[in-house]
Amino acid sequence: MAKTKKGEPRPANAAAPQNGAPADGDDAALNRELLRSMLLQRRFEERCAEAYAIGKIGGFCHLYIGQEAVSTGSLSLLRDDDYVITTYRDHGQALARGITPRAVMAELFGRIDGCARGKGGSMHMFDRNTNFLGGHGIVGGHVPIAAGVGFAIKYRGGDQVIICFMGESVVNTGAFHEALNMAGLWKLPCVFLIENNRYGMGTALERASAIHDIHERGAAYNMHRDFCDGQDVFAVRKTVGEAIDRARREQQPTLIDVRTYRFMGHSMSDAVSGTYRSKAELDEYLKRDPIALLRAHMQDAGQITDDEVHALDEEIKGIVQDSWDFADASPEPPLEALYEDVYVDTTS
Amino acid sequence: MAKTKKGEPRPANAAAPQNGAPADGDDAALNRELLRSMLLQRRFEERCAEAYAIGKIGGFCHLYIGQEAVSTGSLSLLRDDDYVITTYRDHGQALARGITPRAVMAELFGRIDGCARGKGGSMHMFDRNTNFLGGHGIVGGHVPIAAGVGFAIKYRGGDQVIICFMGESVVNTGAFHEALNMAGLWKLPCVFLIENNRYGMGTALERASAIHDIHERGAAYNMHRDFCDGQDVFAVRKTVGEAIDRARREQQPTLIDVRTYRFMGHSMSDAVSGTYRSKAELDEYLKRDPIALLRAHMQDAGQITDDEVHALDEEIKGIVQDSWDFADASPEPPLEALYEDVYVDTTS
Amino acid sequence: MPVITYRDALNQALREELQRDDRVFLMGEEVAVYNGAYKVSKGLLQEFGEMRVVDTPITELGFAGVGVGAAMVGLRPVIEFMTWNFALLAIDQVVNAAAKMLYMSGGQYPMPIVFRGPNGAALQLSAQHSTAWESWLAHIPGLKVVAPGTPYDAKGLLKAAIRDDNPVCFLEGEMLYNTKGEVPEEEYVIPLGKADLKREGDHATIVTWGKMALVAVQAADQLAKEGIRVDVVDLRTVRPVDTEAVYASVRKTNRCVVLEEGWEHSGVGAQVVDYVQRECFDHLDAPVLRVHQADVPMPYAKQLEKAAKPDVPKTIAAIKRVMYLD
Amino acid sequence: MPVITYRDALNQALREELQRDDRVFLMGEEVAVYNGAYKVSKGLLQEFGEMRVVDTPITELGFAGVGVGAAMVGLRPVIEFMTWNFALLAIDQVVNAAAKMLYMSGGQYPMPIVFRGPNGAALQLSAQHSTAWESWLAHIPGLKVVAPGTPYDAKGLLKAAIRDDNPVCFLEGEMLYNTKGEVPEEEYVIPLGKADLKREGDHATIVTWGKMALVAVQAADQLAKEGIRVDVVDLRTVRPVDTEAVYASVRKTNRCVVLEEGWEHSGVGAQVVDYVQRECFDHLDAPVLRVHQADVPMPYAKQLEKAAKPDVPKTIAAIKRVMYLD
Ligand SMILES: Cc1ncc(C[n+]2csc(CCOP(=O)(O)OP(=O)(O)O)c2C)c(N)n1
Ligand SMILES: Cc1ncc(C[n+]2csc(CCOP(=O)(O)OP(=O)(O)O)c2C)c(N)n1
Ligand SMILES: [Mg+2]
Ligand SMILES: [Mg+2]
Repeated sequence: MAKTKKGEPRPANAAAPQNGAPADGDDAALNRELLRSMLLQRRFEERCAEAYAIGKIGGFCHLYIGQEAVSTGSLSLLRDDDYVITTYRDHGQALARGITPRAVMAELFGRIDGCARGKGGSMHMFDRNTNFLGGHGIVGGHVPIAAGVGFAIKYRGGDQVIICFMGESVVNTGAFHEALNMAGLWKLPCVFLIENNRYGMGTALERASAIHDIHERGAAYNMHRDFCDGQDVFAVRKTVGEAIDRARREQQPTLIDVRTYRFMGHSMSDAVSGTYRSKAELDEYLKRDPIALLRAHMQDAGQITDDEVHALDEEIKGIVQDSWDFADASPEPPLEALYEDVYVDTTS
Repeated sequence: MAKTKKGEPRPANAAAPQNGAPADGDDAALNRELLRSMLLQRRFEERCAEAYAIGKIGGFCHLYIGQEAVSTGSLSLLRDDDYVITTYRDHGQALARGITPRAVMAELFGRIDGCARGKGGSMHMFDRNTNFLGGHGIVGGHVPIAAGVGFAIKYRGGDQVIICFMGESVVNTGAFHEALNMAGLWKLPCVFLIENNRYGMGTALERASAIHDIHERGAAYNMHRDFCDGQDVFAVRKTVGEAIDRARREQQPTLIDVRTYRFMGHSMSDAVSGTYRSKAELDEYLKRDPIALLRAHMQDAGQITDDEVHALDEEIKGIVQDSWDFADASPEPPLEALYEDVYVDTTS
Repeated sequence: MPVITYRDALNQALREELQRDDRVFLMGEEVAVYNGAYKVSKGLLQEFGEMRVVDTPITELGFAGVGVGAAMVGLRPVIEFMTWNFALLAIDQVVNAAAKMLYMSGGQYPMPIVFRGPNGAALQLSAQHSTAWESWLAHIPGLKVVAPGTPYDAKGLLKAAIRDDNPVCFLEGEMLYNTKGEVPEEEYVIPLGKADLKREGDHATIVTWGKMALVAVQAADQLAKEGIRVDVVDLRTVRPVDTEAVYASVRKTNRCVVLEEGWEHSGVGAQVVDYVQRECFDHLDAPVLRVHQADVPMPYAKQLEKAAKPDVPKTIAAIKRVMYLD
Repeated sequence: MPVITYRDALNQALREELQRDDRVFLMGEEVAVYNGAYKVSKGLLQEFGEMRVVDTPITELGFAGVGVGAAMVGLRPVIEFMTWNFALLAIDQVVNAAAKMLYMSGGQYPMPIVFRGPNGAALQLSAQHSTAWESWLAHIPGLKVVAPGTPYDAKGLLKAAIRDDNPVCFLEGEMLYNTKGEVPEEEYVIPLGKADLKREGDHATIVTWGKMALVAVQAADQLAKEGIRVDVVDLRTVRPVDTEAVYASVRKTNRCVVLEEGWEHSGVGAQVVDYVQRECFDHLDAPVLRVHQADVPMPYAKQLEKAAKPDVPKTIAAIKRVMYLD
């Protein structure tokens, strides 16, 4: 299990405003944390692509590049005792939630120090310390699980919330529907956060969903609903912040359509553009790189200099290199591990 | 397989207006057909209850009493080459569609002359002659199948439609959601007809669905939606008629909340009232018996006399008695039948 | 000792475990207001309230997933499927989530959850409502699969299942709910994975579980009248299988029949045969035979259904065949 | 004879059947615009248009049901699951609808539908993406279950599956798509339910199917170098099983190993063991042994995954054990 190690970057949620109020762009310290978190994900994923190419990472590997404002913006608002659950495209949220880059990279390398002891891999990041409930590979499958966490919070009378990240394809699955109906019916403290990057693999949203403003599905469950610009970390914080408040204070779920874009292919085996989306479209979206947007804002507001950006970037590259080195040095799980973790031998 | 036998009542769809226009209450001949169809279902189900009590019918048996205006009203509008699919609560639609009472009763008795050769039973009425695609036992399971029939109609460029009957609980299932999204997306000629009798077994609609105007779920699929009084056969014909037109002419699906009530328990093993609904509530609904309402209308309009009603009732009782006698005389399937119908041995 | 029904034995187990541990809750269709479709949860809503005895919409996939989520964060859900037939809709949560969560999280998320409900055929419920699913469930590492045949076993095993920190699939029988047997007043728990010798004999062995334990015992009693004495090894748990109990019996009797409710092809019975032929090869005086459902979907018609189901005469015939008495 | 990949063989089969019969259509996630997640349907959208090569939303349960409905009214759907792991969400339609429809309708509604897609593990796809499902599917009467191991078999069997008027589950292999073999130019169809003797020998028998046919052949070739000659009986269809082919081989060799990709407990391998011990009891010189996946969810880490999977060395070891050579 991953433990936060000294000298590794703290998660952005350290800076979460106590009252959950939306951040405006004026808080330089906060913005620096947000930038750090997003940049860490970016540099990390770039190295993942490299590691995948040379066979250090195997299996399916879905990169998060382009969507960093979504994870960072939303997770920066959570408390440590809140919960996070997501799909196979989970590196970004894992890092933004505060699993160490070392533990995430070691997991990707299939090593014993990985946050799932090398058993989960890219699609199945788990970390009990940060209430990071996975990394799930069946599209839609984790949405009822999120409702179940919401149920448990309510059962215990707690005031935690869970953020459930999902791709926009998920809204067409039966699992989504069944879960959201229960969440709406029982008033569960869940934030259902759609990372709407416009494509499910090669299928454009419009070719898969009968409606295109997909947060409106929330109406079918008497659920609050909203949408926002997923490339603007402030917009994400505002919209998700309201939903978190609603969940925490009123135990009301929300469905949010966070509109973003992935800059890479669906997975490492998918071309970046050419079949189902054009280079021109991609180029258009690249202009709204969430990191570039935040940096520009900070520079305009005099919150950071070019030199500082460069220094931050170098620092982060160092951290990512360290995670690589760490992962590379971490042993493969011993053969006995094959038969471990199938069952626990405890009763309660 | 059931074939329409001479001397047995013709299905109400014989009287379907060519243009699909809603019937008003003035057409005496039509109304008599509607009354006949509804009365047949009522008397048939009453005898089923009796047959169940003495063990001639086994398994689960879900009666249709109270809902007859829904089957009769909607199926009176279909063409012979249209399709019907429904749930386990299927005796009413089977009769209204024109499967002979003999074939339905023999099926209930588990005999070789049953419309599924005694293999289906109460929950699984099938009849290829009338395009009656079953009787399905998994709640929600038949809704994607209905979408598939709609797909096939479109695939072939035909102008048929399918009516898919379902209980109101079905709107909470994943299967419903997945099917309706595809029907909305692909514009399939389906009428999704909710027989909203307010309870799924012992669970009131309000305790199972986050929204109570359940036809509004249609909005989530960009689908036409409507509701109507299911005790008023004219209202059913009007609303379903519009939906059929839309399906046939524009290949547009519709979701309809037809508000009805069951006058019996969920199945033969459920008390009529007492646990989840009160006697008082039941009594209130009994005042809106669809057959009584139609008869009153016809009497007020001078379309039928008491004597004629009595004669019709006697005739129908005779038909039902005939179906009982027929079923009782029909042989049990031979033991070889056990291994038949598992596979066909043809290829195409 | 009090004689109670299988239904009441389960009800007692649920009540006692709900009382014992407030992390335990019961969820499913009709479990609360309606007291359960088969009345197994009778009275529990009144006693424990609607947060702990929870009616759901008809959303097997959804509420199974709710159970998984609740178990991940420390509750101990008991998820009722009205019947296991409907669990097919939820099977992704049972198999891809519950059974694999501990493993794919590298040991971080145990899954203390019970999925329970009636399994297999009742009477004339036809094709979609009559399937016995233990062979599917037993195939899956990460699950435990329990199928008690008597009130005593039902109570003791359900309590064990609820206390177990692994996901347990608990298979009851609609036709068993009204059967009666002795159940002690004092608390007891039966460990999962232990077979029970329901009859003792030295001529042949019947290996069985769940609903078929009754059939096996009846067959044994009838055979006894003809002077044929058989061991009835009631596995009670089909994953893991108590292979030692099976081997001990077969090494004694040298003949074995496996009796199961479900279909033949790749059934649990086949697995038992595999174990036996592998470990008792030199002890076997005849091939192991199996009794099981006919290889057809369940028909509605009464006598076809009867012909499809395994029963006492078929079991007796198989025993006689392994003894070369026919 | 042209040498082509397994992928292209499947592509040819689909193309030819789409051309031959305009009731045939292909439906699934990414089958059209994307040419298939594994490119099996490459070029078919262009050739046949979007009514016959249909991309779906991610709704396995829904589009499997769409296939069932279309089949009921006379079309002949080929439903692609991106992998069979996701088919768990649709399994209610496969089992409770497709497999039972003919029976519960008393013979009125045949189900000419093919469900196909890659089955079992590829490389490091971890627990939720690596399961081999044939043992579940083979359990179900009403289904036929096919698992070809070579390009030749893949093409001939897929054509047969599409022409069959029964529901057929067709299990491909992600790791097979790039494998190559001879496939004739002229049309051929391989009947379902017929095994193929992939290697001939008289010392022992390997019974296998699907992806493992390759492993078996490699094992056989290696054993041949040590002078050990084995029959490789590639079942190709696991429901129904060509038992005669199995018996003929085992009665010749007297020793048998069953090699399968999936888990042990109640696997198809257990069923083969059951058949063999029952019908070849007096011919067996050793217990039948099995080679299969370790009884764990599939791990991600490379060497753990390797250890979990059945392979050539494990197969050779099993053969040597049934020959008492170890
Ligand atoms: C039930 C299921 N069906 C299919 C897949 C294969 N699959 C993996 S990701 C994916 C696309 C999902 O798209 P989206 O939800 O938009 O998320 P994104 O990848 O864009 O983040 C598909 C079809 C799966 N994992 N699970
Ligand atoms: C998937 C599934 N879950 C549960 C059941 C058990 N069951 C049969 S009918 C029923 C209630 C359905 O209610 P509704 O859809 O309102 O139809 P109604 O019976 O009122 O006509 C339930 C829970 C089932 N058959 N299928
Ligand atoms: Mg997407
Ligand atoms: Mg209802």
